[in-house]
Amino acid sequence: MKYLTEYRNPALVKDYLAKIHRAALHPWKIMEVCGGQTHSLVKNGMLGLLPENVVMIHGPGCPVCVTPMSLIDQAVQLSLLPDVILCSFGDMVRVPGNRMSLLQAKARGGDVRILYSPLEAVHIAAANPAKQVVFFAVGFETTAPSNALAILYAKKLGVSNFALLASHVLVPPAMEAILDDPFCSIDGFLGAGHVCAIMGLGEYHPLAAKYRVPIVVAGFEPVDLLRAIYHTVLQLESGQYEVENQYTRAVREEGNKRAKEVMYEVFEVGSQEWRGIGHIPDSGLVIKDTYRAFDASRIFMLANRYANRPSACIAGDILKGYKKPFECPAYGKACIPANPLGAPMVSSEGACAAYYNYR
Amino acid sequence: MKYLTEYRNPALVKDYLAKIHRAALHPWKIMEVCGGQTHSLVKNGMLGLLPENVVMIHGPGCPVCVTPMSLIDQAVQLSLLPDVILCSFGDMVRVPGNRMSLLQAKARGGDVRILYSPLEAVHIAAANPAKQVVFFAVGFETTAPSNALAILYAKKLGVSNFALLASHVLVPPAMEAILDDPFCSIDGFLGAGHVCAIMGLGEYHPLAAKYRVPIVVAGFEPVDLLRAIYHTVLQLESGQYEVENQYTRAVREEGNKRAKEVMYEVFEVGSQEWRGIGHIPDSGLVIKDTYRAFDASRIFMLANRYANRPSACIAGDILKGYKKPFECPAYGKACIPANPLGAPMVSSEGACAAYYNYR
Amino acid sequence: MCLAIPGKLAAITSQLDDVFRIGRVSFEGITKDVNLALVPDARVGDYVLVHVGAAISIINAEEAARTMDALRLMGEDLNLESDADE
Amino acid sequence: MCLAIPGKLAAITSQLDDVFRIGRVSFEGITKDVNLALVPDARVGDYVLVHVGAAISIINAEEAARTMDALRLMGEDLNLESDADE
Amino acid sequence: MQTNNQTSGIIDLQYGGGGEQMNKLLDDVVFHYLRNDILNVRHDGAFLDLEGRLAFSTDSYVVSPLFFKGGNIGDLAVNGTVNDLAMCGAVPRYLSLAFIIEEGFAMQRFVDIVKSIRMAASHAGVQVVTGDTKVVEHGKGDGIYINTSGIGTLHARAAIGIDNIREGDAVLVNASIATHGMAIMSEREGLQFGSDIVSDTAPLNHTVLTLMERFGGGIRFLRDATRGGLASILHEIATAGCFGIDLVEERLPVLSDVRNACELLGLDPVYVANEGVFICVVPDSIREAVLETLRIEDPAAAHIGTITTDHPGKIISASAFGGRHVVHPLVGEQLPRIC
Amino acid sequence: MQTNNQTSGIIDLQYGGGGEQMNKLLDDVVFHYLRNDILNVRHDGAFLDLEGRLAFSTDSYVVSPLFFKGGNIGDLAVNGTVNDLAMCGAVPRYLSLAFIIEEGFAMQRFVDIVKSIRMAASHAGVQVVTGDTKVVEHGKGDGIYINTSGIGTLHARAAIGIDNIREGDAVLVNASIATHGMAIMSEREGLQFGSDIVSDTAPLNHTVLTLMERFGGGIRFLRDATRGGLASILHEIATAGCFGIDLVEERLPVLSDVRNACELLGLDPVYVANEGVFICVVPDSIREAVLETLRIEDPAAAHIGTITTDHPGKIISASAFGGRHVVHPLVGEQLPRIC
Ligand code: SF4
Ligand code: SF4
Ligand SMILES: [Mg+2]
Ligand SMILES: [Mg+2]
Ligand SMILES: [Mg+2]
Ligand SMILES: [Mg+2]
Ligand SMILES: [Mg+2]
Ligand SMILES: [Mg+2]
Ligand SMILES: [Mg+2]
Ligand SMILES: [Mg+2]
Ligand SMILES: [Mg+2]
Ligand SMILES: [Mg+2]
Repeated sequence: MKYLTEYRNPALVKDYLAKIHRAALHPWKIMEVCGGQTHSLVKNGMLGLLPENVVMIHGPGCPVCVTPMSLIDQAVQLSLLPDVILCSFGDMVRVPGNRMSLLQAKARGGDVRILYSPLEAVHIAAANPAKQVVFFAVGFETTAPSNALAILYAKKLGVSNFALLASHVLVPPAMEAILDDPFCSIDGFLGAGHVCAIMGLGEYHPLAAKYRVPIVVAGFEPVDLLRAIYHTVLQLESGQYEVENQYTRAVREEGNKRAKEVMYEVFEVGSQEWRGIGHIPDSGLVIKDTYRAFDASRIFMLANRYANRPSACIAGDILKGYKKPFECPAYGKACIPANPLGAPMVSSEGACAAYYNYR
Repeated sequence: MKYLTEYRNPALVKDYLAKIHRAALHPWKIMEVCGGQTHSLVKNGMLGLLPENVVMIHGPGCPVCVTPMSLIDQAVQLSLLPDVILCSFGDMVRVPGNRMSLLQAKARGGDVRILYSPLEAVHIAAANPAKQVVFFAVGFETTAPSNALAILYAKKLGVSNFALLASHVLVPPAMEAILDDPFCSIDGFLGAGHVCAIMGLGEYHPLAAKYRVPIVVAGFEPVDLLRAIYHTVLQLESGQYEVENQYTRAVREEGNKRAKEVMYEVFEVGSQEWRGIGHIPDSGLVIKDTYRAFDASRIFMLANRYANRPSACIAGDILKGYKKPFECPAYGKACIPANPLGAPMVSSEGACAAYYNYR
Repeated sequence: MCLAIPGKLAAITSQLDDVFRIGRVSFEGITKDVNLALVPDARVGDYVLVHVGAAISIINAEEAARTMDALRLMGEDLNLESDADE
Repeated sequence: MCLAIPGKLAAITSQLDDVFRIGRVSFEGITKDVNLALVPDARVGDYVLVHVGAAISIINAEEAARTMDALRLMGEDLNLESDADE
Repeated sequence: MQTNNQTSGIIDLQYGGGGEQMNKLLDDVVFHYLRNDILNVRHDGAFLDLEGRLAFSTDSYVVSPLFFKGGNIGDLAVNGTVNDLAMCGAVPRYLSLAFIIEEGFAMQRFVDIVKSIRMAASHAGVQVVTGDTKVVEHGKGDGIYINTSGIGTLHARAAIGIDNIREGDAVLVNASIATHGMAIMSEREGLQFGSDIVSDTAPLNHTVLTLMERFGGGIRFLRDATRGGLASILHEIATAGCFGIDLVEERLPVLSDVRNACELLGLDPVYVANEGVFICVVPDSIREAVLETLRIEDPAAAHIGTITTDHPGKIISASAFGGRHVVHPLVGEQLPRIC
Repeated sequence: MQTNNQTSGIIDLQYGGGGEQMNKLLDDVVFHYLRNDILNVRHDGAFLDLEGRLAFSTDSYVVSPLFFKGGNIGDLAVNGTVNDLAMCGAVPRYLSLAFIIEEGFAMQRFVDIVKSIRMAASHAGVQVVTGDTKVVEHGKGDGIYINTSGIGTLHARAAIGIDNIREGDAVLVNASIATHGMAIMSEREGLQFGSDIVSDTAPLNHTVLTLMERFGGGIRFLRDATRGGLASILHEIATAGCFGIDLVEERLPVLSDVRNACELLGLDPVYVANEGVFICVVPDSIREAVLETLRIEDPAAAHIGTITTDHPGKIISASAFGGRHVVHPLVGEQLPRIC
């Protein structure tokens, strides 16, 4: 596919690997924030090809993995109501809640539908006027505009039995939380390409300056990733800490203006719980009062009735980059993709699953 | 079983047959009003054992067969509503409506449940509070008290999502309509045993007197039936026209007082359409205004949207006793139990089905 | 119409009020819980006629015995004992 | 996170209003109807990045060409033609 | 199995995906309980060594309720196919076993069913040698459906065929009828009644083997009466050739509680489903000898009728006092007749 | 069929009751389209004459949608069991056929499916010799489920077994992978996309017969990759013995539109279901000769990997630039990866 396959060219991959090997003189820890990038690095076996002194740290960039367990409990609860159709992205349905996952709720009779798009859920609502359709809207800035769009689309079509159970997370506050941590040892960041395609680079300049870390925006293909790693290493070796765009075909300085308008039409910034990390102020998006009629958590007055299960999971340390999955005592033993203890083992973008599945 | 098996004794059957043969000197036409009696006569092969001059005429005594087609259409319509559970006796579900039968509605997704008892439907309603449960309550005086009981029972239990789609028919007005017909050639009647168990004999004395016909109340077993036929023949041969009770173990002169109270608590007498016969004044029972909350036809404002299909069926002539099933041109050809044109071919108590199945 | 079968009231299983009683009726090997609201006089041991889940009549044992006597008399030479007794 | 794939906008298939346009996007053999509300400037022939049923960005063809030129230059000895063209 | 779902005790869609979870289900339940040398090979199919003519039969089992007095869908599925093979005059040898499980089905019930399958197979002397498991979405199944197909080796002396039937032949039944159907009916929603009626699901192959050994081609026709009851099988006979059947109503063996349950619901025992019941057509000359053999297994075995040319295509049942009625084939399913 | 239901065109519960209606359904559709000398006998089972060692296999088909580009559940059900027999090194001969139909299913679609079964059976050279039909209540099925079981005669030269695999053996695939799964996926609710991807469901027995004739025991292992995709089959190999597999990622044949559909949904083709695709393990010495044979049928046939003792139990896939990753077995069903 155009704009995709050419960035997998083996010769270019080898060439960039060689460049990185030559350029990296000191030990560096680089975090890819985005789970999609983790997935690509691991699936393409690139971690084993980087020089030993360039260590990639897998950040909290999988929206499925950071969705709080209490919200999964709520989705499960909703799906089991007789008149609710609970729609979700495929990755979300296996994530364990306190009682069960959505897949298990489905097995118990919950009407759970796996969709490719939140807009599809609006069509399902239109086709099932006697049901309340709830889309379990998780995501980073990339997905938030599309989820917002679903509400606007439902409103436009006069579909009133549609709502979002929303759990949106924002990248810059998470990066800041990680950087603020006194034990933080990350030297540079790969910027999340598709988040930046929406948001632009504006939020990253102050971060790079304040914490003196290079942030190189990267795409998802092997060449994209290696190019960005190479440029991060170049900055680090030369003591720079710029925001640099190495994904120019998709990312503009200003981002996507219309997408941001749509997002802020429906959502506003609020505090958000990250699974494995905890509450981070101003790190999420909540549905505005104007759209409360489309907010499942208000329509249903959801109670959070389950205490979080105590768990051996060290997801927090993994997501903050202190530990690698294989340093978790449960990894590959009590915790495997068929029986995940923590969210990072569930989604194929989760750091633990990416390690387990491709190493 | 006690009170059942002893009335099947072959020696007694033979004895009564001999008595009837001896007693019947003239040609007589005797109508058994009740479909259950038709069923028993045919299934036990007794019609072939009676003397040629004693001809049994099969009356309109199958509540399934006389339920108007428009009501079946309404039941079908209700069953196809997403939030309705339509409960019915087993015999009713195969009866063709104008568009389809309840069994065909079920195949199209209608929630149709076959029950042994209307009281069971109240339990289903209690177990499905989000659904409206409708019991398709057909029947003669025998069944009306039990159907009425279901409403009282629902009220007692505080079950408000239960209703009847009611179609009740009364025997004496039907007998009177048959006797009023100028072509009527019926000499005597077997009284419907279980109708009389409820109603007693009070309504029959004036009928016997006015039309000068003997009415002998009969049970359902071979010995019961032959005994009643024998006594009818005895009356006919001696020119009597009494109401005579030959089912004394179940029928009392005054009937069942409590059952009548319950029936009239919930229902009142009204005009009723009989399939194949037409409207007969004061021949049915309708739900009283006091119990309108349990009346499906009022809850749902049912429209009768289908014109009755034109049909070759001569059910009216059959039910009035003018013709035998085999005199219908469709009998056994276009009209068979697998594809009934008319209701008497559907229920195993219908005159046509009884003939087809057991002859 | 109106299939009704005689069975013996074996026990009262619940009593909602004076009217609504439920009884277990035995049909020789088969039992069924039956609504007794239409037969307030029915007592354990009585035979009742059961129709669509309700007892609609109490079998008059005396009348039944009288009938059977008449039948026995009529068919003295016949063996009528078999099923007549409990 | 945020799997997004580039495809070519082949046709506008419906237009509810100025904002809500639906377009058919082609992924070389595969097509998908995609919401274009987030990319008001997208024209037929443009490549868009598709994520969860919506186009979230228009591929900057000039920038992509520039990148590819740089890559080609860098790997002059390598065969980079294969998949680079439509 | 150390998975979430084992703990939570239900089977979900993941068990049907062809992945790791499915293998665990197979290892921990199916292969665990049903292991034998042939099944253990775990290839796409089983390798068999068989001699001579074969019989091959299939049936799917969709019974509700799944568990009933006297059995469950598991032994039903084994006995059903074993019996169909036996009715061919074959010695049942190997079964295939295919599950269609609705997601949400309790693991424990699945285990119970597989255990019953093991018991029934061992009782019938057959081996489950190949299988398949699918999991379908909630609301697209009914707990579990089972298909079994079976292979048997034809008995050397067997010569069973509807064409062999002759006028005057005796029609025998091996056991009381309608028992299984009423055992099931007693537990159906909306119809429940209390009873001790126990399904008589059973493998018939041992009995049939004895018949073959003793009477060989003397057994002209065999057929087990399942769905549609005795009447359906009799109709097959009556419509296949130029014969009718005279039935003697009072000889039909029906247990008294089964008969009473039929009275209560207004059902006719000849239309009620059976398991473990078969019809056997033999020359009248060996009738008593065959009956004697059948009565070793079940004293209820009876001579219920005679093949006749008087009314071809028709089954006529005569009552004790000489009343005659035609037994027509069942229309659809027999539904309780209430009013 | 002159019944209400034919006119109204849907199958209701009466068709499953074992009565007259069911016989009409069988006569007018099943026996009408599938008639052959053995099936026509209409006994409880089929009588077969077979020589030598046999293979026996079963599968239920629960695919949704029932009709898709390139086929429907009917040919799938025939080809699936034909292929399982072929993978045993057998010549498929006879099939059983069992339907579980949900009431309300359109008669016309049933007829279409039975016609496809006839076509597929004739294409594969097998006969449907025994069958069963059940109708279940609305909401307890998914239109139609089909079970086929099959019997084949083992090829004289066949010696297929996972134990025969040796270090250094070549792992071949006969055709492009993931095609069938993506053809199905393109029509699933909530995922639909436009494409010309056509399922490649096909009988593999003719190809396998050629392999047996030419290479006999040289074909060490055969297995069709269906549910769970290629990865599942490779895992069976890797977990059965003391071997691992080295896969060459770029050699995996995937049609470009299939690959693009996988990109769109975030799926990995090695986990996507196939039909008409099989793995073949052969000594490296005959690799090219076998490939040449496979390529007569499909030029996409490829040498995708090698059996190794370097990493027993593991499948390691290497990319063109030397990146290596472990291919783990699928957990549950592969769900579209969106974010
Ligand atoms: S391996 Fe499992 S338990 Fe350990 S950190 Fe990862 S998800 Fe948590
Ligand atoms: S045979 Fe059929 S068409 Fe004729 S009167 Fe009876 S029900 Fe009507
Ligand atoms: Mg069979
Ligand atoms: Mg069978
Ligand atoms: Mg059979
Ligand atoms: Mg299988
Ligand atoms: Mg029995
Ligand atoms: Mg198989
Ligand atoms: Mg298979
Ligand atoms: Mg296979
Ligand atoms: Mg069958
Ligand atoms: Mg292919």
